[in-house]
Amino acid sequence: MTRRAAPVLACIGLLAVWQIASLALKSDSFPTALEAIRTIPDILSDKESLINILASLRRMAIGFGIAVLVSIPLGLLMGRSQAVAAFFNPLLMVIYPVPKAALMPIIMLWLGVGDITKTLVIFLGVSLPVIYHSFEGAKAVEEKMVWSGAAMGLSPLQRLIRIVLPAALPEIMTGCRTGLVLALITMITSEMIARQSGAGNILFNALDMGQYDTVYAMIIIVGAMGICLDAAFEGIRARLVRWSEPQFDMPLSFS
Amino acid sequence: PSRAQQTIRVGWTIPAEESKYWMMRRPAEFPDIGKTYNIEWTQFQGTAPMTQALAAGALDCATQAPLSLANGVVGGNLKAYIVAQHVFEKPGGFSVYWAVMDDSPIKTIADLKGKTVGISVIGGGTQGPFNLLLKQNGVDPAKDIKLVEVGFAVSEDALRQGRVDAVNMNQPFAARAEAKGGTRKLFSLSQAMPNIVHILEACRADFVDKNPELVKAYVRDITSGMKKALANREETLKVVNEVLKAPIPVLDTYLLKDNDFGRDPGAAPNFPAIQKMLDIYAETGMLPKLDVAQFKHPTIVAPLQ
Amino acid sequence: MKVVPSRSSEWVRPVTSQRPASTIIDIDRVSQVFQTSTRKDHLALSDISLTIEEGAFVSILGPSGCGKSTLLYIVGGFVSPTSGTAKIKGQPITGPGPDRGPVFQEFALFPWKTVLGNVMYGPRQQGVRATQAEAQSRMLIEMVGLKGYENFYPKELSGGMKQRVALARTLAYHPEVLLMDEPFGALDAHTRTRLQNDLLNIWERDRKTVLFVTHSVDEAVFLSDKVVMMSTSPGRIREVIDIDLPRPRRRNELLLDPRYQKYVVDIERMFDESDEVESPS
Amino acid sequence: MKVVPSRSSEWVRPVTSQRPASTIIDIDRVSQVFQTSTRKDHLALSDISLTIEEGAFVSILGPSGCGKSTLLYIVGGFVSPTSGTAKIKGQPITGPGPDRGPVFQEFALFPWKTVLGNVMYGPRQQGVRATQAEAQSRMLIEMVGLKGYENFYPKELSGGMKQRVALARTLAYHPEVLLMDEPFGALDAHTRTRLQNDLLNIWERDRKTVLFVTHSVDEAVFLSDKVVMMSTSPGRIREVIDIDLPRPRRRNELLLDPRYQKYVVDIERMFDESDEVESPS
Amino acid sequence: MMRRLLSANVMFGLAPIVLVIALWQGLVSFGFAPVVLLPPPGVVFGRLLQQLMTWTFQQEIAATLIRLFAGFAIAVVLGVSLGIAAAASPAINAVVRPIVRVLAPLPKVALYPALLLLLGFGHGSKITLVSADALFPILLSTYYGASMVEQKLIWSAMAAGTPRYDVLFKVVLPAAMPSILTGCRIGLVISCIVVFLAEMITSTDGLGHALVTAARTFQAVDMFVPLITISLLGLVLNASLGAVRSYLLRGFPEA
Ligand SMILES: Nc1ncnc2c1ncn2[C@@H]1O[C@H](COP(=O)(O)OP(=O)(O)OP(=O)(O)O)[C@@H](O)[C@H]1O
Ligand SMILES: Nc1ncnc2c1ncn2[C@@H]1O[C@H](COP(=O)(O)OP(=O)(O)OP(=O)(O)O)[C@@H](O)[C@H]1O
Ligand SMILES: [Mg+2]
Ligand SMILES: [Mg+2]
Repeated sequence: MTRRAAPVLACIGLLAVWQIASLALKSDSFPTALEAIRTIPDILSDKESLINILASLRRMAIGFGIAVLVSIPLGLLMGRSQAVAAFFNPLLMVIYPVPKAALMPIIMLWLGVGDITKTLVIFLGVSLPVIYHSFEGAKAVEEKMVWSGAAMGLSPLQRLIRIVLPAALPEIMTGCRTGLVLALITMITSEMIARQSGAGNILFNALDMGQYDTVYAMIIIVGAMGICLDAAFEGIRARLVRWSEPQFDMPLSFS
Repeated sequence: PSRAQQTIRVGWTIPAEESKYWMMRRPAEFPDIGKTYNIEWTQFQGTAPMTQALAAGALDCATQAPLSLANGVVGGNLKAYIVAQHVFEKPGGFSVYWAVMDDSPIKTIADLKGKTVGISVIGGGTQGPFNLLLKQNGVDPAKDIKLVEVGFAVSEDALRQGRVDAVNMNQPFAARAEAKGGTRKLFSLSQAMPNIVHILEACRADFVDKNPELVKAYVRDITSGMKKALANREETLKVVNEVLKAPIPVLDTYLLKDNDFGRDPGAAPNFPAIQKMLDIYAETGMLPKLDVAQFKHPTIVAPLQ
Repeated sequence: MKVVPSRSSEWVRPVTSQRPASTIIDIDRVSQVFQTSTRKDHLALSDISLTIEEGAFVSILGPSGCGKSTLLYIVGGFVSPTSGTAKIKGQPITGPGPDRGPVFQEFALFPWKTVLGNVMYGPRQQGVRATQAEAQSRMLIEMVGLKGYENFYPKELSGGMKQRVALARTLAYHPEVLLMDEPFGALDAHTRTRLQNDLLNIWERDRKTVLFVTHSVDEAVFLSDKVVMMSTSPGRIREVIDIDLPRPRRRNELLLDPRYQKYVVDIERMFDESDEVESPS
Repeated sequence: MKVVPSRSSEWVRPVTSQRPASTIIDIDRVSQVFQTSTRKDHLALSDISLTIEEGAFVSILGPSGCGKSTLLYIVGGFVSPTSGTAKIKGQPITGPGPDRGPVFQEFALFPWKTVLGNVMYGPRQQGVRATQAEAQSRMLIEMVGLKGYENFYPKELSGGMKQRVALARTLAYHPEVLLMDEPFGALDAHTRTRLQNDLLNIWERDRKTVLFVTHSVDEAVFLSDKVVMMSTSPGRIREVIDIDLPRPRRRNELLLDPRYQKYVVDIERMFDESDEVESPS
Repeated sequence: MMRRLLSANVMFGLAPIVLVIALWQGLVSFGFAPVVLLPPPGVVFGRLLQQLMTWTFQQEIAATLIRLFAGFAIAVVLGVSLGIAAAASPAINAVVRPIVRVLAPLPKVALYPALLLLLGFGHGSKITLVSADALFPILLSTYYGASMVEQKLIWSAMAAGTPRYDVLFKVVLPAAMPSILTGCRIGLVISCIVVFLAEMITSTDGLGHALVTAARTFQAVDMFVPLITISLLGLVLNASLGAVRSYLLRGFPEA
């Protein structure tokens, strides 16, 4: 019972903290939680806003999907082969820290300002954790498990898919979860500089116009999306890696 | 011509391009949009990214500030024509100004020495006239003040919270701050020069040269959009509200009123004023000297009927 | 009784590179050096030479840490020796293959598969049809005494149960050579005896070659044609002893056989003689 | 010889809640149900009652999967039983404590610590000074035959070596009660005998209480005061047998003692009698 | 032999970077990108060397580094301690988990204006933004890593007399270290991106500021100098993290 209620309580608690903080600060650019919540229906009842949000979600889904499909194999390969890791690791470390916003002019040059560019940005955001968690997960797979597979006649590729992938799945799932978080963030921020329809578009326009209740309402909406996606993800995760769950609770509970 | 040629990729930004907002929101009222040509609208944050997009060929026409356009020309090999003008500072109307708190000890520009001053964009369009005014009052903008970048949206709060001693104000934030009270105007850009042009419409020269008829149609629509915006304030408020999502009562406090920027009825660019601004930028060392003539297309320029 | 002491250093190999018709595994002057985290070299196996005939049941006995597992890894093709060569059927061993089936000391079950899934894995991989593979696997699971546990995940099994699943998993895909690393180490005497008999039955029926690491002298003598005794620091072959007992062997008969007893006592004595203190090279 | 059959169901406990002066561990009608991933309940231990006297050496024998490890977890305080109570010195067991030292079947060494670091962990936790803890640990490492391997990490050790480190790690902090889960399972006969003697010496010197899981009837009889025989599906106590042999025991003397032989044969027979097929409840 | 392997790995790692630079040069040489948007690499590296000598540029780097490290350090400390606490205590978990679910996917940049007002235009607001963004990958990895720790390790330590809270530091932390370090690597890259972004949005110094000023005035070469700097920084930081990793994990099979 309390377990069920805890998330709701935490949300209410967060909103309460926010409400009090904004009342204490008395700043126009930091509306109260109530003001923000009151704006949500306005946004959601506006057909155009809904289309915007859906457009963003579609980009996110595509970016996330492609990122997962590309990053997991790459990460696993890096984890199993020293050479592949040595080849890609420095390259990734050179590419990833570069802020995409700064490269916008050049990306625009080849890919325009539309969906492709934004999906690319989401892709880059998601792939980072997925690659590295897959990488480290694959490295930590117990050698003798892979050997068992090899002895059964699995080819290196089959071993990667049928042994390393499932064995590293818990770690990969951690990467995907982080990736999901980053997908939502980049979904919004990818629309900061060049804007077409999108959730980020609504948010940053409101920010530019000083419509702070809309800004925070959008933040609440994104947060809600996060909760939903996260819950869905946890469901999938629980199914996939049930075998890895610890058998007993950590015997450290202080309660 | 193929369909591809019939589409113009246009960049826009908020908050003061009423004629383009009309074209976006009320295309049925224009004879050509959606019929003889299409517009692919992309919104940007500020004019500088649009200059880059123009230079990269990712946009055909876009809203520009004189400084960003000039930067594109000087640094980015951009060749573009100024085809229309959105807003400027009409004498007696609104002029971007620097505000201080009512009880602030800062009374004159000279008092800014040693203070923290906010500006919307460092190196942006307002900085030329701003630097000029400081210099005229014996303040070295590079050494005597601490300049911080404060977007218009937070400028009022930054001032009230004491994060900055003075900050620049723009509409609609100025109207809101004034309604609330407690701040006062220290100086405005109009003291540096009258008729400052804030944003105008520019199109890539190669695009114009290749598709003169298309651009002509576009400029014609901008001209008539400006007319409609000025003629029907009620409807304009609605249009702007749809685009900016700002409540009509807020817009109503300033939009198209005396305390708003000026708009030329024919959206005609004020080339002498632009030249004057380029001169100021040159004077304050932000740009080399430029001649405005290179931005002038012989025929394609608002107003077009 | 015939004890054939053959110190590895004295081992004389035929000059011809042609392997004798019946030799299946041929290990020639193999050494294995591990680098430890402290960047020191550690000699685990030193100059091991050994040939194993096709269809032979060979046990390896030796003190803990003498390199028995390492030797199995080399034959399995999981590790390539630092020096020397290992051949199977005359071909150098370059990697693992379904002809050699390992049962690891640490079981190495697939934690994401149930008992049944683990056992079925090999046959399915070899292209056996699902229904058939399942039927076979269920039989093997029953053989190792785990009927009813088909849908348990490895984490839900006891140590001995995991070991039995590992055994069943390897037997399921019928490798020609079995490489078994203390496969009955975690089992009670009763289960152990039953599985020894089952293993012998399978071996006699299919004439597999078995390389069997164990700590039980008793078990080694009971099962094997040949017992390889190793010594430690570094791991070397001390003796190779042929076990000349009739087959098929019945445990209760054998226990009373004086030859059997003599083998056990002799081997135990040999180990006791060398009361070496281990230390890394 | 005195075999005391005492089926757990017939076990009669004193009515008074006062424990007899010498009882250290008191397990009373303990059952353990595990929930499997398939959401089915699995009865691992059923209605176990057992008392262990202070300073006693008690072995647990039983078929693989009968719940020996689970019983040790309960006494260790790692798992709380589904029903029933376990007490130590009259107090209910609520969690692990340094009075009970486990040696796990799976070793559970700290992978980030070297052999020395693993063994020193306990004494350091008990507040022993570093130099002293190190000296003691080095002695223990030498005792288990790993001198020279002090700076090896667990991953660089063989199975038997890991097991010996686990043993040393637990001995190092002198728990009153030792809970040992097949602590010599992965060792060769020779090392095993040496460690059995070492363990007996420690036990006789410090009068520790030992709860010792093993699969070797021989070992159980040699070491114990009492042998608990368990049966499986679900895990129950079958018999508790007092081993009435003189101490100190010497292995070579004992092997020739007919009482010893009788114990071994009797116990083995008892297991053979119950040729049950295991299946989960 | 080890040394040979190492240098082979370095060669492997340099190859793709050299390829990228060659591609870059190719794009410029063959006119796929105008020089004003994408200056040739030679010019950029030349300018970088020249800039590295100047005091002002060194100061920009210093400003960025201070923010980067401070933000990252805070994220590591908070993320690791919260992650472990949540894994160990059901009570803390019940509170932290839903809050993380809500806060993690929020686009923190949208809160940057509020941060500016709260913390001013100096280091404070930027460091906070960096920590806020780098926190969640580290927290999530720590949490999952800590909740997967082998039970018997914890049991062993507790039986040896380790007090409950101490088990967190003595067992859970080191045992979860592989996962934590993966989270840190992702957090580090995100820190690099975000510190730049923050400096690009509002700043008077730092590499991000250098970049926007150059971008606004179309000084393409000067724009690329900070980008390359952050790239190299990422490479160096990652290499050091790799060294820390192989030291900390020297006992683990995957190291
Ligand atoms: N990765 C490694 N790094 C360093 N040394 C290693 C490594 N693996 C094994 N060794 C060493 O090699 C030697 C042989 O190990 P191996 O596992 O083959 O022994 P074993 O005979 O199987 O012993 P046991 O009977 O205890 O399983 C041991 O001394 C061990 O310390
Ligand atoms: N987490 C779990 N979930 C479900 N069943 C479990 C779990 N842990 C143990 N069991 C079951 O409990 C029973 C007893 O297990 P335990 O490990 O105590 O056996 P054991 O006597 O130690 O056997 P062994 O000698 O093989 O180590 C087994 O049938 C096992 O399948
Ligand atoms: Mg071994
Ligand atoms: Mg057990």
